[in-house]
Amino acid sequence: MTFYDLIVKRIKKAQEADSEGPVTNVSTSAMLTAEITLISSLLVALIMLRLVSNVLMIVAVLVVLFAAILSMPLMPRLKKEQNDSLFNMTFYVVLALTIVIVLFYWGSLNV
Amino acid sequence: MDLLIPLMVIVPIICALFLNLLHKKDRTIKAIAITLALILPLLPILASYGMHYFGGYAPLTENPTLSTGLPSLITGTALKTFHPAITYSFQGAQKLFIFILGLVAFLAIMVSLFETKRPSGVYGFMMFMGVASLTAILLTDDIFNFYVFFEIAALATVGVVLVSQVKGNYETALKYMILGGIASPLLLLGIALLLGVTGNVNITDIISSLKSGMVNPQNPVILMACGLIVFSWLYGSGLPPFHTIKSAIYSKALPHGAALLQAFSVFTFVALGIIILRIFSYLPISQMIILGVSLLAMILGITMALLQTDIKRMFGFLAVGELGYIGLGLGLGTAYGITAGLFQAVNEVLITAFLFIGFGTIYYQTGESDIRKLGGMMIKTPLVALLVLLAGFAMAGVPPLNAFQSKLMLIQASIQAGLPELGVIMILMSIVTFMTFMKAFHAVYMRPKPVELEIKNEKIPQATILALLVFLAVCILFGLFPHLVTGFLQTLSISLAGGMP
Amino acid sequence: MIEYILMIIIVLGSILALMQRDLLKAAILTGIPGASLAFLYQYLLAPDVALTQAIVGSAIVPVFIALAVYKTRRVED
Amino acid sequence: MIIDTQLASLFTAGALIVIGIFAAVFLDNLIKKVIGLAFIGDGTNLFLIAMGYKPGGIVYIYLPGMARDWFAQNAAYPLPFAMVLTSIVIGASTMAVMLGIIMVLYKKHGSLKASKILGD
Repeated sequence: MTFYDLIVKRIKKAQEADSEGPVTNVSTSAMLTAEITLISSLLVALIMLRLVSNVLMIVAVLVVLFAAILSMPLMPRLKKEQNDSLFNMTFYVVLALTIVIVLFYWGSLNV
Repeated sequence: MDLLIPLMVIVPIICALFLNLLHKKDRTIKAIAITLALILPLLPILASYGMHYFGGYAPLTENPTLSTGLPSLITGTALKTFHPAITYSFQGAQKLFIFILGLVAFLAIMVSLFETKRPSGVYGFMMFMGVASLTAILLTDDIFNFYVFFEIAALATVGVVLVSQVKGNYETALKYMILGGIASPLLLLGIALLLGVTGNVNITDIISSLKSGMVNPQNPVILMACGLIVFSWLYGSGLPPFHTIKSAIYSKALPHGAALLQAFSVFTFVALGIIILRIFSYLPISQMIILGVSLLAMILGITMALLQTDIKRMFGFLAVGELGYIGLGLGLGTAYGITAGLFQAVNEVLITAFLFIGFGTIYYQTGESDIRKLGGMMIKTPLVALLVLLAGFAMAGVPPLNAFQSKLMLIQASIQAGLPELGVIMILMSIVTFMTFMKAFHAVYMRPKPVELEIKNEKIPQATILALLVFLAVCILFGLFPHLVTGFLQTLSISLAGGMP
Repeated sequence: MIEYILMIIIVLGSILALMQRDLLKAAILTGIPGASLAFLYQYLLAPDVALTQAIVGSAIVPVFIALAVYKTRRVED
Repeated sequence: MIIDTQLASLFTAGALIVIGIFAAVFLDNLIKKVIGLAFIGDGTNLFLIAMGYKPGGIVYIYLPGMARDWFAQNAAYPLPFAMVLTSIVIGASTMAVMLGIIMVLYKKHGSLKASKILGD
């Protein structure tokens, strides 16, 4: 079994667990594309850490790469996390508020 | 022609109130609303550049007749440069943005009048009110006035969603209002902190007191204010964590309503982004946060769009994801990057409205927006299918169309700024965007038609096709002659980048 | 001195309003922080705002909420 | 007193905002959520008013017979007060719209629980 089949199998399994409709070719390939896009764009974005330090960049890219491959179907979980329930939304809103304030308060005084 | 500047805000408000009077008379509403809406894009073309001082007067330095006889306590200090009025400034960039807003509003209102069975005055009222508040948001130089119209725009958005009669619209509207109830007082709190430190709400005055050293720019209170304003920027434009609610709002509005609502959020994004850049550009962290949030919006928006099965929700997420391009342009901080970002904003408003109205014909014909239940529409409407395909090409950035020019500029700007990784991500995201579009297009137009799919309305109104053709014409025009647009934006972006070309 | 008492009333009153299980009581209790805010504005040298707040905060807002409660359900489930 | 009036009102405003955010996020009843949102708005208004307050100052009304310089130095700063007037009205109207939507939703679902109505 090749690596590709392995990924597709795991995605199908994750989709069957929580999907409302039947698992089709289109939805599986969409999920696969989303997965690959997410991981690759994250990795490319992490390369920008080179402006801070080269070693940090290499370590971060390797860590994220391994973490992503080990927990492979990321997208179903991410989709479940971004659902439409109000509690989830307000939770992330308050989280974002704290992050933004802390970043501005601490980041501008120390960078 | 200074008088036309306030008229740009007043005319849509008058239109809105007037439409509400003629509630029952369908034909008159149609004729009058279309003529009134036609004024919206015409006004900014006719108006000449300048400043307008609402309920006050020009600064004393520009107003020698008033300043004679005042005590030296006023004329001898910095007070003489302050703006004692609600200042509206109308320059090149505003001219372009208000023209585009007026065009999208005109076409959306025209399509809505022909596509809804019984055109209701309330729907038109909400749309015109939103246009008025967005015009004011783009024009104003006064941050409290900004807040007031920001709230009115949020209420108008809720109104557009409430009258749509799509299933689940009330729930989504209430969620949006609750989140707004948390976020918009925090914007006011940020304004209050700025006011407390600088004693002013006029943006030009705040900047001059920060620059001249009257106020310490590293004051923690100002950092806090910047954080709060950035947070409300996330809410106003639908960046993460607000991307789920914003895309839900688009999907619960009617397609023409959604076309207008996405224009509202793009212009709120641009206006508040410009304010943040103008006031806080001396903080390096503000640009970093703009870049980071834009990247996150792009990644989350576009990957989530791929997974949706509802066309309107899919394009809602795409609209949020495309905001990331504008943010990347603004966050780069160079004049070229900011021009590219603003150009992309103009293109995105046009193209997303084009797509919403184009795919809206499917909703109009079948009353269905789930791609699993759709198919075979190509035979019914080949012309619309072609136009929608062209819209998709425009969104992906295929050469003769407008987004190609702006995305090219964005990638060049990111390479010039020393961050080629951003260019790589932008290209990747363009490809995935196009794939998302093709997924919807294939499912709706090219698949064989499911048996149980009913066609409710055979004929698409001529007005809709006309609107789509106008959008296509503008897209091609801007694609062939990008200098038409960038010429208007250059002054603003050079001043935002700190005077460096 | 009186302004400190008002501030304490505002904070306690808002917490008390949110702790009620009877929503009609909660609606009426919303008026207490509203009215105390109006008095506090008077002490903070803003008489015109105090007038507006007295009308909106102690009359209109509680009545709106009470109307909504009357039209829906009185006891929180 | 240990802390002055201005600082104490700023703290009160902060407490109101925190209470409001807590209610809007964690309480499940929709009416309670709306009351919480109203408290956030009230807290922001109080914050603005406290910004304009001047310890030991006078109300910003120019009466005949006052010296101009003395008035300029002692009057409270009226700009935030004018802003608060607008903000109070905006808050009340937003709340009215929310309560209207809640009434419609109650007719539809027969409940006021956010987890039931506004869930997934």
